[in-house]
Amino acid sequence: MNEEKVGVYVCHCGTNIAKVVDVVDVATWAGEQPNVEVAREYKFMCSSLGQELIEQDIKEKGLTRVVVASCSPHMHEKTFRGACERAGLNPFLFEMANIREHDSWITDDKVAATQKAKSLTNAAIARVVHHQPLEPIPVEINPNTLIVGGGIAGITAALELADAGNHVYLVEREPSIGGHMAQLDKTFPTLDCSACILTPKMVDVGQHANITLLTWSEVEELDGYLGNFTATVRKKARYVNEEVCTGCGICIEKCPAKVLDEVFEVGMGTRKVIYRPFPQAVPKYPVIDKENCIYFLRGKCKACELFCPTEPNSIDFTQKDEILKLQVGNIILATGYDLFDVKRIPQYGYGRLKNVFTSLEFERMVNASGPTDGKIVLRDGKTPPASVAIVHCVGSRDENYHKYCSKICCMYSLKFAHLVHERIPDAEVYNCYIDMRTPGKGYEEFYHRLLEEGTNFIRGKVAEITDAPRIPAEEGKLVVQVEDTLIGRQRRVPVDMVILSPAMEAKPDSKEVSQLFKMGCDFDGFFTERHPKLDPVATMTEGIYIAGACQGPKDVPESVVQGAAAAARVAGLINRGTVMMEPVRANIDQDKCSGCRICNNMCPYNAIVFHEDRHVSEVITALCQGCGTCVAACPSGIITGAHFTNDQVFSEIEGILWDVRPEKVLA
Amino acid sequence: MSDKPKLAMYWSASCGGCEISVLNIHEHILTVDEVFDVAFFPCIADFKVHHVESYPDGYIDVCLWNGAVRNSEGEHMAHLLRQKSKFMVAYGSCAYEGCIPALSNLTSKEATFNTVYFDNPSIDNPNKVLPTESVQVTEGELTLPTFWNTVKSLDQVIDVDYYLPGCPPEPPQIWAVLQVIVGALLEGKPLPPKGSLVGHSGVAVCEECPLEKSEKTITKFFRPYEIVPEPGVCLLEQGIVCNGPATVGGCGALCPQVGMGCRGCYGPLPGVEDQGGKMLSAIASVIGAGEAGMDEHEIERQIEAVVDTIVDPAGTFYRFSMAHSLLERAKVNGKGE
Amino acid sequence: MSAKPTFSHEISNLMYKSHGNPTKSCIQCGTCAGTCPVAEYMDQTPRRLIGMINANLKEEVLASNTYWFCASCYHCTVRCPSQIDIAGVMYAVKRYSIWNKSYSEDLVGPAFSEAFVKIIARSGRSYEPILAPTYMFSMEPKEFVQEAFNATKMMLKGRIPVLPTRIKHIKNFQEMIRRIIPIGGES
Amino acid sequence: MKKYALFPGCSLEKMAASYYRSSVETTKKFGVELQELEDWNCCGATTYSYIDELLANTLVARNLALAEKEGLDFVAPCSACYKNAYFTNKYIKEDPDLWEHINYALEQDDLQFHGSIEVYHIIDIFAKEIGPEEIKAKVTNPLNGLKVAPYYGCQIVRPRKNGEEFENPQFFEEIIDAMGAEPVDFAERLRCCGASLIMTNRQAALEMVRVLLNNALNSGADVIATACPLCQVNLECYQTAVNEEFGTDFKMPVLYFTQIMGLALGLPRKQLGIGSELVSAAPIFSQVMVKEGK
Amino acid sequence: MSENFEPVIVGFLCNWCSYRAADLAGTARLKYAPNMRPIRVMCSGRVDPQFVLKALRNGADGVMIAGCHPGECHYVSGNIKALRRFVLLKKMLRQLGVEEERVQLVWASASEGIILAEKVDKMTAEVRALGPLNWNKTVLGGNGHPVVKAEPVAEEV
Repeated sequence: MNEEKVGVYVCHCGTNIAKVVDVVDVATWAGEQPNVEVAREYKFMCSSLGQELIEQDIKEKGLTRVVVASCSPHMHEKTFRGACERAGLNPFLFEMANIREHDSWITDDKVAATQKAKSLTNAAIARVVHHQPLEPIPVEINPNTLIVGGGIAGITAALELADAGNHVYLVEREPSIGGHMAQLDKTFPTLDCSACILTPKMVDVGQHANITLLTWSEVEELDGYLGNFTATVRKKARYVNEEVCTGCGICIEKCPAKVLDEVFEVGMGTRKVIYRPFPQAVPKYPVIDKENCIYFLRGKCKACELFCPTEPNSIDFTQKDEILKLQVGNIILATGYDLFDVKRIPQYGYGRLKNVFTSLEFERMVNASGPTDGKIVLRDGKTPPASVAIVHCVGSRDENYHKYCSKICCMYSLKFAHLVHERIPDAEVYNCYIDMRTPGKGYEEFYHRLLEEGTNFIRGKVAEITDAPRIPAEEGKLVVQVEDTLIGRQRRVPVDMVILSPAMEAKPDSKEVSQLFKMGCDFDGFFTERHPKLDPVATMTEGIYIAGACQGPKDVPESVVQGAAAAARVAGLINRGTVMMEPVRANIDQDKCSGCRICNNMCPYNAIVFHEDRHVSEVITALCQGCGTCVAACPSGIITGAHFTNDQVFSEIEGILWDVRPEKVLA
Repeated sequence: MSDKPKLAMYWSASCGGCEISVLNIHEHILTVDEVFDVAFFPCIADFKVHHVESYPDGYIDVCLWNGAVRNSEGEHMAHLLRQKSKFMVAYGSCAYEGCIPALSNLTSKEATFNTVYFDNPSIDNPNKVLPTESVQVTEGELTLPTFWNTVKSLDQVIDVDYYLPGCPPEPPQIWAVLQVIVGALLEGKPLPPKGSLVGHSGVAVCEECPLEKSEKTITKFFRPYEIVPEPGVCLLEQGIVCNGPATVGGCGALCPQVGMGCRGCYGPLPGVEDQGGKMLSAIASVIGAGEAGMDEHEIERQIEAVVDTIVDPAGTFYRFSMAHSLLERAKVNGKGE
Repeated sequence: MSAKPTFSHEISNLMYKSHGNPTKSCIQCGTCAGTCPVAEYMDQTPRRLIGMINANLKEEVLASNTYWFCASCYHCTVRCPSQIDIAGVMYAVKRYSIWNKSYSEDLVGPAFSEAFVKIIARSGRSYEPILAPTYMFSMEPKEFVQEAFNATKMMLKGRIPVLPTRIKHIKNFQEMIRRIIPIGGES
Repeated sequence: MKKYALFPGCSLEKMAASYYRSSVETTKKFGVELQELEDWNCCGATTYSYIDELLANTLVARNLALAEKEGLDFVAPCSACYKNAYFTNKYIKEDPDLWEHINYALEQDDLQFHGSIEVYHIIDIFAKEIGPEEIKAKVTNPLNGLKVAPYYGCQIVRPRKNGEEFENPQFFEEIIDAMGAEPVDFAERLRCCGASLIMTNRQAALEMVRVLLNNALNSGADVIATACPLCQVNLECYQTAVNEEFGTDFKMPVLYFTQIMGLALGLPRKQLGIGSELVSAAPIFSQVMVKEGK
Repeated sequence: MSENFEPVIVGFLCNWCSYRAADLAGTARLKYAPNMRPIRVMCSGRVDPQFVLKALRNGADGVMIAGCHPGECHYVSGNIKALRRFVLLKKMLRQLGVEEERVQLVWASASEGIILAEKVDKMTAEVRALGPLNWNKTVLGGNGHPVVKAEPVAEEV
């Protein structure tokens, strides 16, 4: 029989537990169980008096193990571990039985609840005697930070950290930072010029001594763990030497080849083959689009090289992709979002009906530096529409596409209505919405402003958009067919232009990115935060944070808040220098490993390495996150998962089944 | 008889291979003969039960028991020999953990009889005769032992001092164990603690297996006759179920070396409660189907497609350890009986 | 726990699971009514009818002509963002009203369907010349003339059958129907 | 020769006999045999579902069981029959309880359904089994210049079938294109014709027909191609009523796509049942050179 | 006895999703069957099939394994490994005569307290309908087998 002395403490939690569970009975009964030295019940175990009770018993009665039967360990495990530690007992020699959330709160049956409380308490007692003292693992934090994504969230995070004196690597896939915000004309509800507020921040990033800006680059691999990540970054060849280029733009002017700009201008305009996505781009160096470059295609041209005024010449057709290895302590992902492909809803006619636009196309159109110099015109490039319908919830709030609400569309659809009123005062504007969602400072007021401006609001989800007229008034028009649910009648609204407000959706490669960074991603492809309420920028993987729309639909202010929040979390870790990590880790007995290699591809963190020379596998403790998958897989039973060993769980099973298990006797 | 230590060996539900294995220790058998007097060993010497009954308690120094306990006769003999022996050794897989006979724990006694006496192409039993426990003949009553529903390992019937795994145990291991016993009996050297599993390597069979092993992802399993294994490569990686990783070594990895997956006869590694459960876990872990990010049902469907290629998982993973497994037997017709 | 089932429950219970979400998941967006080719002839739009079902307005729902005017084109069903089988709901309300004989008297739909069902039960196949008179009595004179004119022209083109066809073992067939419900078999 | 069980349904017996004939004749050209399902019964149309869903499914299941007994996949030319058969086949497989009930009833007619067959619409046979490439190869009389409005209607594409396009299908256009004719951009091609309302809500049905005819005319179509006897009758035989009601002057020929296909394949008009229309299809013959075979 | 039979179900709940779902069910005061006795593991991928067998052998009438939804595992794909093991285990348990309803794998995310509660209720009802398992008495027939075998001690010779 085990020599351990266990103290058991059953909590009333006021009446939360005691109302349903007979706590006195549970404590008395627990006192009779093997190894139990003392069993008590108390009103509030988590109170300072309750904790003192434990400390006192450890000191006076020489307890070697402690069990508290109270609430969820997610609530107070830390509290009671602290009490044990203060009394000189290793905190891992403690176990908690959850008789509140899992018991007293889920049933009114007092008998069953008391029985279950005994089971859970007994399981903890049976388990705790097998516990071993464990020490937290100290990890040093590399003060450099990697930020992936140069939209407004990434820019904010980078500036926050860099201003606080920390070095940041900002990696952006496109040739310039700025993200979607750089494409917008105005921001709601204040109607600030998007470029005017964003550009200074982009410039700050470009010039900051603490920021290494890596645009036209992508993270390809990630190794390591909190405090010590190694990121492999591919810096794609720009064919422009950044060391000498002054960004004068003569090469762009002289380049003879033009292509449709599918990225920044969303197909609404063209760009040169050597290009900057937009005039305020940061960095200012252009990039050669190799796929369309006449020189790369046919072996001659080199107009850009010919006209480049720098000495030596900035154009370098021989440039190769560079592979960089970055050593960082923390990572912030701010990879942003994409727009829903509206062609997936054929009844809205996008692609077939030429005057159906997407929101981003309209943004570019109304932008003064956009393809139409800010004029709102039909696809012919000249006719201003006399009537415009704006369709909300395209792909949002729809189980056939995305079930969630994209949150920003109501507001930007209102902004569009305003811009149409502003630029074409006589135009009729229809906003077709399911519900008007305008929570936010100044947002509802903006809605009222639009009501006053005379926008026609139709409450109803648009059923279809057609060019087939039924009556003469519809001829030559786009007809928006919708039920006006406020009057309960189907309406056919003839208009010249339709703007679709598509859902915000996760980047198409978000699943791969989440695997690359070894963290979670939800069904819709948005990255999963550690806790939706209380820990919205951390992820389940320590040292990796998320900010902005890669976590879910968000507008600019929210993205900024998240960028700053993630930066604050990282700065906190950098300040501490060293963090202690939970010692719940796996370990392979090197003498007993047969080298069968079953466990080798179990680990999502690549924490298991195989030593070819000794034919054994080993767990790299710092990489291990303690899930125990390898422990369950090991056919030889020689991988132990600290704090969740087979012994401990087997004892817990026996303990939890105390009332139904067969007698432990030999025949 | 001389005052040499007394050796006994008895068989219960087993194939007889264990007896042969004792004789298969080559010239060392002469040492055995030199050291021991045989007190009971039906396979090699003509002793009767009444001889054993006549011995005083503890007269036999070492009794090697092979075979699972399947019927009342086995149980009776186990108790008798326990009483007469100082050390009771569960010799071989049947005695240790049930072995092949215990596979009938997956079904009922009735079903077993049905297969053995009626439903088998090689059986000619037109009168549907079944063994009965008692039959009257002119000479008097003849009896047969009671046939149990469940096959048990030796330690489920009597107290066992040592376990020697293997089907059968391999000569070097037998000899090593005998040496320890002889050393203890003749020179007073210390014995391993009671209840020890002796005669094995302590590490899984893979340690002794020379085949090249790499990371495993299996998308289809083959039965041995369905595939010619590629030489030199881990059989499990080729989709041949090999229990090596979950089986304690000591055998020298004989089977995998000739292209036959380890059947698991040495039983689980010390500290593992259930060899089948562990092997199942390992095999399932490396199934190459179902990736995160796919539809939940699609994942399940893909995994099921691979699992479907594993024929008879219980029989495969518990080929030797059924009686000693956590569940010991199957529930048949709503119960065990 | 034996609370009286709400009307939306009763309707959902009349539909197979595979028919999509229950009416309770409706977000009242109006896609169904915006889509419906018959919406303007209905006294309630399909969206309103679902709202009324959810509001437990059983009498008003049954008195409506909406569900009888549904053309079963399923366009609402495939577009519904809550994946409610709206056409299926219309069927379910029809069944509810027929079983409870609680439809509006001036509707042609119920009479037509009952006549149709009886013919099938009698011969196993449909036969327009018998079917037609059973509902044509309710038509306006102009429509009646149009219909008769059409029928005559089709007859001349050989497109109207002279004799009804029927299936071989009609007794078995009727027994089969009777195993499901007594309707139809008896008449 | 690939063989299918053809389920004519009540309307193909007489009212749409030309659809029956043209289906059999055109598929034959591609080595596909349509064998009429022995002893079939009415599928219950939409009306049976008004009375009892289980009964409606049982009626359909009887036909499926008959086809299964012959070992043939099931083909329905009528969209309503097809929808009933397709979804009954699907629901039964998804719902073991329903399956059991149905087999209990079928037992009475010495039948059981095992769920081993597929259900096709006749247009699936052309669109998916034969395919536009093969059609193109067999066309001897390409209908150059003929503008055809492909009318899908409701129940070929709806309700939703897994993985199939229901808002923007193209297979009908592809078939018409394969015949050498020109599919017109027919915006209302998926809109309901109102056939099931013609007896019960005439006003609505006639308006629905008007919308369709109007759109077909505006899109420049010479003829509407249908794949359903109810759509055909509704769009064609009620044109006079529509004209009377709305003061319009529609004379839009409405043919089964199999009839048009037959012309492209060079089959004689008579073999395709052309001539029994109430709105003459003659204008289209003057437009296309029709080389008729024997 | 079987009239008032209340099944005992051992639940293995992953720390991040289903344990939190159970916490949430409690916090929301949802009332559901108290028959499931939870054991916390870090990940459903930690559930060794031996745990399931051990629980059945030790008197449980059923075992529920609960984890995060596929694709949402805190440890990326531990739950997929759990699913792989579960599928094979289910097949083997069928051979051992253990009814399918007695061992179930369910997914419940941290926010799905209601779903977890529903699944516990459903499983409890299903196992209640099956009746007690009581492996030692019913299956082993009270043959007096020891639960704890004289566990062989490792000894290399």
